[in-house]
Amino acid sequence: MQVNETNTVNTEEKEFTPLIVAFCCNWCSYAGADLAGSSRLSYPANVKIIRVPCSCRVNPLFILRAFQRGADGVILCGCHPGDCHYSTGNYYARRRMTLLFSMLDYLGIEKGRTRVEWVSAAEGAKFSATMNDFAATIHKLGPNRKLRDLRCEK
Amino acid sequence: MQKIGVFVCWCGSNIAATVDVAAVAEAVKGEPGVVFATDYQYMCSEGGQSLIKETIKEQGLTGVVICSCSPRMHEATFRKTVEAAGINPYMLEIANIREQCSWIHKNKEEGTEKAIILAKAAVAKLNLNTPLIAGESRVVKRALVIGGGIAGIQTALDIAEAGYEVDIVEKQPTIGGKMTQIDKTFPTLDCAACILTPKMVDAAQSEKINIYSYSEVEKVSGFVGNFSVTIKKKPRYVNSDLCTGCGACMEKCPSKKTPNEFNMGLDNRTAIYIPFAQAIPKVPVIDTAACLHFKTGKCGICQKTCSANAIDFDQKEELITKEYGAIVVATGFNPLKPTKFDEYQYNQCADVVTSLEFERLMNAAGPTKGVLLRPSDQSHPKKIVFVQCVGSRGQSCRDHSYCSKICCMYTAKHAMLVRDKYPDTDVTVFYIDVRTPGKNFDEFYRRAVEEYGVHYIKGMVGKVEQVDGSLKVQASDLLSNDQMVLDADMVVLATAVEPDPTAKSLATMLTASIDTNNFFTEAHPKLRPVESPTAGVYLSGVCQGPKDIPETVAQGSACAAKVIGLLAKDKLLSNPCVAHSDELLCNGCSTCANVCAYGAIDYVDKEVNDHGKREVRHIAVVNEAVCQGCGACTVTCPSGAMDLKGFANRQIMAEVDAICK
Amino acid sequence: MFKIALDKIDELFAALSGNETLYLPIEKSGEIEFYPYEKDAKVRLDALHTVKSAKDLFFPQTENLMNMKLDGKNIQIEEGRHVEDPFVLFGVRACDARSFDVLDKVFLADPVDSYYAARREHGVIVSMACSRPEETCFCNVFGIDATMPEGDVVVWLDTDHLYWEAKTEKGEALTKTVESVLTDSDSKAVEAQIAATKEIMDKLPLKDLDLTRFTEDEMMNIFNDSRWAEMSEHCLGCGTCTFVCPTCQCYDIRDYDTGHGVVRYRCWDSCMYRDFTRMAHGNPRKSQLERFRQRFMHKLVYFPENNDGMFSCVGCGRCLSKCPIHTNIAKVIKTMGVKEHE
Amino acid sequence: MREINEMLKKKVSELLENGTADRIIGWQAGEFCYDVTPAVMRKDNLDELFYNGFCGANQSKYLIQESLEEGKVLALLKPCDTYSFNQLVKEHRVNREKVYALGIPCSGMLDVDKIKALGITGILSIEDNGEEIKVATMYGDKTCKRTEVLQERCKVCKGKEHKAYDELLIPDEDAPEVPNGEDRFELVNKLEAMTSQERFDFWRGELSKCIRCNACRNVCPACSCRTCVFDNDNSGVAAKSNADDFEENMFHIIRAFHVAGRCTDCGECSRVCPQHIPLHLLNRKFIKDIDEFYGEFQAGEDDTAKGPLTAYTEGDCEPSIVMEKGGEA
Repeated sequence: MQVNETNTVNTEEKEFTPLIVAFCCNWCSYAGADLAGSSRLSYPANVKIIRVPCSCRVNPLFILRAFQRGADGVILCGCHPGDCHYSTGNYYARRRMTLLFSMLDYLGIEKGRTRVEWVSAAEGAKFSATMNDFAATIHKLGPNRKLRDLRCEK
Repeated sequence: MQKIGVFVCWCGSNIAATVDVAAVAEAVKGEPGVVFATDYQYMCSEGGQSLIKETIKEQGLTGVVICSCSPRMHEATFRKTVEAAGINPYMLEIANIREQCSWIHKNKEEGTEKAIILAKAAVAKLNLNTPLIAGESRVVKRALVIGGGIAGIQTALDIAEAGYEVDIVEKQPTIGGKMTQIDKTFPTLDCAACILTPKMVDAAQSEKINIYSYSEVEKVSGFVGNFSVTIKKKPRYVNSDLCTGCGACMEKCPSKKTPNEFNMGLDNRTAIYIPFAQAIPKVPVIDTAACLHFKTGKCGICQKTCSANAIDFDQKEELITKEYGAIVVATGFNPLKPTKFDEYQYNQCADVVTSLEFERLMNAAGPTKGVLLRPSDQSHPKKIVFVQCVGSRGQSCRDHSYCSKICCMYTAKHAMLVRDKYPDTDVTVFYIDVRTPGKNFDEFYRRAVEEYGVHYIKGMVGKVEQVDGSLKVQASDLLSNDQMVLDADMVVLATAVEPDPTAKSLATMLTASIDTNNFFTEAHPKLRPVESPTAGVYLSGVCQGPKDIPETVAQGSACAAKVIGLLAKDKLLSNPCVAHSDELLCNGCSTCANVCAYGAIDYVDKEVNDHGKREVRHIAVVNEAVCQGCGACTVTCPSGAMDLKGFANRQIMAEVDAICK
Repeated sequence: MFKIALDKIDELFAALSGNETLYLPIEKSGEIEFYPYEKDAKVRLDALHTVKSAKDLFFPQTENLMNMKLDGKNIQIEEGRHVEDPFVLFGVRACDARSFDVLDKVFLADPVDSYYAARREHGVIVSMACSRPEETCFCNVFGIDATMPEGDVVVWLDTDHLYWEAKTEKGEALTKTVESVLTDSDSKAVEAQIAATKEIMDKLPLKDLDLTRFTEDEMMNIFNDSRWAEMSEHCLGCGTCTFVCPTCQCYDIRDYDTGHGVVRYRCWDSCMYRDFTRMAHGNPRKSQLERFRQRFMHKLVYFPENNDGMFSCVGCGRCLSKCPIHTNIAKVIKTMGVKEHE
Repeated sequence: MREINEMLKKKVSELLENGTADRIIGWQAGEFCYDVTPAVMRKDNLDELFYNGFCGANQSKYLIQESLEEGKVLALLKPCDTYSFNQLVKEHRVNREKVYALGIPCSGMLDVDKIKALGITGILSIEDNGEEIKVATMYGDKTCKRTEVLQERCKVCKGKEHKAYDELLIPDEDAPEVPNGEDRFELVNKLEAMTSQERFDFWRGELSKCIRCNACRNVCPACSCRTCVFDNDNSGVAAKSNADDFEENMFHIIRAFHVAGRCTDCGECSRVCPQHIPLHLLNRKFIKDIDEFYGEFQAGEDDTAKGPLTAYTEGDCEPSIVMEKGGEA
């Protein structure tokens, strides 16, 4: 490998840009993200959205997997309680995530790395604000070191 | 292995300005499965779609990724496109690089990098897609309307008009509902009976409409297009086929002391009775709690009187099971009974009445033949106080938090009618707010105040007391901040609208959802106001929330339109992105069924072949026509037997992996 | 023979870990395993057994074989071995020391397992004689002398001293590196200890387990013995016995997709697992009875049959204390050691 | 204990004689006094039936398979086993009709590893005298306090009441007293009070010992899947070893999550762990959270109640409650 001056910067010292995975339910939050887009309300590009039919589709395994693969934060967005397209899905998601997040905290994983937000299809501004805030929180927490798989690091 | 084509849309400059589309196409070429990648100005245009179709054929693609606007925008379009070129419409994935990328990022490098990752995630998912085929099911061309009030009647008439059979199930002995008890309607003050009874007659005479009065829904199974409903016909003890409705039995009945429900208990009826003159069907029913024959076994006068031999004391409850394509809930409401509101002395003072009781007192067919008389001493009240929002808009446990919507208007109507008929009567209305949104509503209210001299006081009634046969009303005027005590001869309480008490159990039977107030929940508050979240179950009238008559009728008709739309189909295509249980992995624990909002999961004993070992297992089977594809079951299933087609565990994990690379 | 006072033993460990990694029984989070020595580590030479056996050092539970790097559609293959580092394995008991012979039969036979072979080559074994066996011990049944273990160096511990004797060239070489901290010693104390230990060994409850029936001739009789059914009936099918066993040598080779490549690694497998040796058509051993029987037939009949009578059990007793339902090889030997209906 | 042993033998033989059941899952003595093995017995080998302070194993999971076989099986259920039994019946994993449940009393089970941890090795026999345990060893006679060597779950005993049975060997009220219940959340509380880093270090220390032997999973009555996700190559998470720290965490997080709301806190996972990882503290964390967030719930209390993860209320707390609770970050 050729080494020149610009290449010798230690990757560790590089500005940390967190990788954030956002699971969004198709009916509210994904539409809310679309609205944020059509309203040109920006949020960091390192937030990547995965569309799921409902927040209740999100298995704790998916969240752990994101961390395993190097995500620094995972956020789950769904319809507001009471507004679920499937009427009750987000109520189950709420309990599951509450318990999962509590367990991660119990295991000593930084609690800020996971979040649930309810974002309706009309709340483009909230979507954008939420993502900005979450990205800032994760930035402050720094890279995820406690819940990642060393094999997946480049 | 898939052969995937990736098409990156410029969307003019919408995407191309912040995403280097050519770079995206280039970057995905190395991804597993990708055999073709290109960019194009407008993928959704005729030209773009032709490009997709031609490439599918030329390259023998098995799947297509389109990097473009949100799938909420054009997923359906592109599904049709790929289907037209001969590949399964579910072998399509869309990477949302407009709303969720180009429109929110300004830096082109950043935008391009993100677009590449989103495209790769879509490719990773598509690599695991399998063709999905929408299931088909037949549609039984008959609708069931539960509740025979104005909402149910309107819906039934409209459906029948379109040529489909409709059954109405009404738990009361007659159809007509609450509107039958109303005297005049606001804001036109036309006679309620005059507009309702012809509709009741139409319903009864329609060849397409079959009325099960004095009947209740006992059991519901099945799913959209294919419901099976068991209806319980309660015994009337009168043979409807023989009865002529002459009423002789009622005249002769010796048991005459039962409070008359139709008149809100303000007078009495006989044990065998027809609720009111225009009842449909005009067939009496025997109230076994009051009937001497049933109580002592001794009477039987009605039987002797009936020249048609219609009285049948041995009649039994009957269960009828029929199939329906659609079910309409039109269970309506009941006014709250203000027994918990001690401050108004409703239980103690006969002259404190509810609005519906007042309605009967003003009605020509009511207990006083339309002459307004105080229930206590049958004298003309000279001073009447109306109290608004009794049980509505409150915070305590005896209150409902919602506005009952119709009270402001009917109170204005009552006040106006009283002042019109008895100009010497002083009428005062205590209100929190007067809410008059509606055509000619505010004009109506202003007429009450300005032309009819009704006193409207913004304030609350704190206490009603009975003193020497008259009532003292303690109240506060919030505008002048005065405390006052008014003399009144009558107090009328505008009690809250409550959903019918059967709503809750019915919702369970239908797996339809209800809100905390027991009103049925609509599928979408704005866009699907007459559908319940359960496919094939529709909502008509006040069961969904407080409404006045015109709104109820409008919703009834809207509901009918939805039902007709469904019944007009010969078969239903279901969303193929539904749950599926792997029979070899299923433990049969039924946890998935516990979280299914649609009752889409059944348990069957099925013989499975587990690597050569045949055995009968108790396992979950998803009814694909009922499943809506939310995925709640998939996460609750510890073994992972339950998965969601189109959003499978592995597919979502592949997206996660691609994003976190 | 050399010796060192126990209160100076850290000097020995420091010397041993000077140039290479020293593994020895260390307690962490309440359990004892062979961990690399570091200052202030809680060394537990008094413990009879580590939870996992010493085989972990030569045949680790998880071991990378190679890495495949993906670049677009190109795959680059790199060796993933980390087996060339020299190390000292200190404190191996006689049973575990014998287990290396068993493993050698498998991994050093043609074709040689180069990963194992490299570790064997680079590892020096310092074994440690037992003086306080437990009721679960029965190494004597397999002809192992717990007071005189195999190894490159053997050490004995008494209350004050550690006695050191090199047994092989490797051992001599290692001794040279630590000579400075050792002093010469006669063997009296060691001999006394050996005699005392032998007396205790004679009282071990399992010392008389009889292996005479486990021969080739009886193979089919034992295989078809109906008592396997009741013995295996409550086996949970977990891998505890296998994973604590010093001689179990089965492994699985798996690929792990890292997102930017594939890691091919091997890891211990257990014949007690339902999916052990599963093939496209299913699993040849469908029931827990078959899997249970396989494990013990292998240890007591098949392995000796193929390896000059060497049993692939060393009597360490780990499975006796770790099996969740206390079924174990001693019970099997007792049951199957006598003919059915006798 | 001896009395109960005799009563039990008599009752069991009566039930097998009169055809109430045709076999029994009982306990068989082992090589030593403590290595008791569960075993199916019939009339002909009933004399091997045995019940002592080392019969801790929760046998309810065996009933999954046993209740599929011909005939009726007699199950001996200690009070705490009945919770698992109910849970399995609720989840249709055990066919209740095929089981005759005989409730047997329990006054706390002993943990031989705890005896050994006291430095008592070379155990030849153990005598349980109620308060004191006498241990004869190859190195002389030793004694220890019974409370010192009780199994962890017995220290937080749920009580002597059987939650399900067809018959009780002796009425619950006449059964011997159970050990005084300590607060089962004590250690969870302690962990919660630590800093995040301390908790992380604690769990890393514990979970890094995991050898992925699956004993915890295979013994767990709630882990009753035909095929576990971690064994299913199509699940995307299957593995046979913990190739990375992450996999140690994931296995135990997911296992605890899958049994959340279903775990009766029977403690078998910790009992069987060859590394003595306090796995029950993961389950208890979920139990404690469920109790606090959604109201007290004891899985297996009956065989009908809806589990907390298959239920909800509109006013449930939000996941952000985690931010407000627990030790500092």
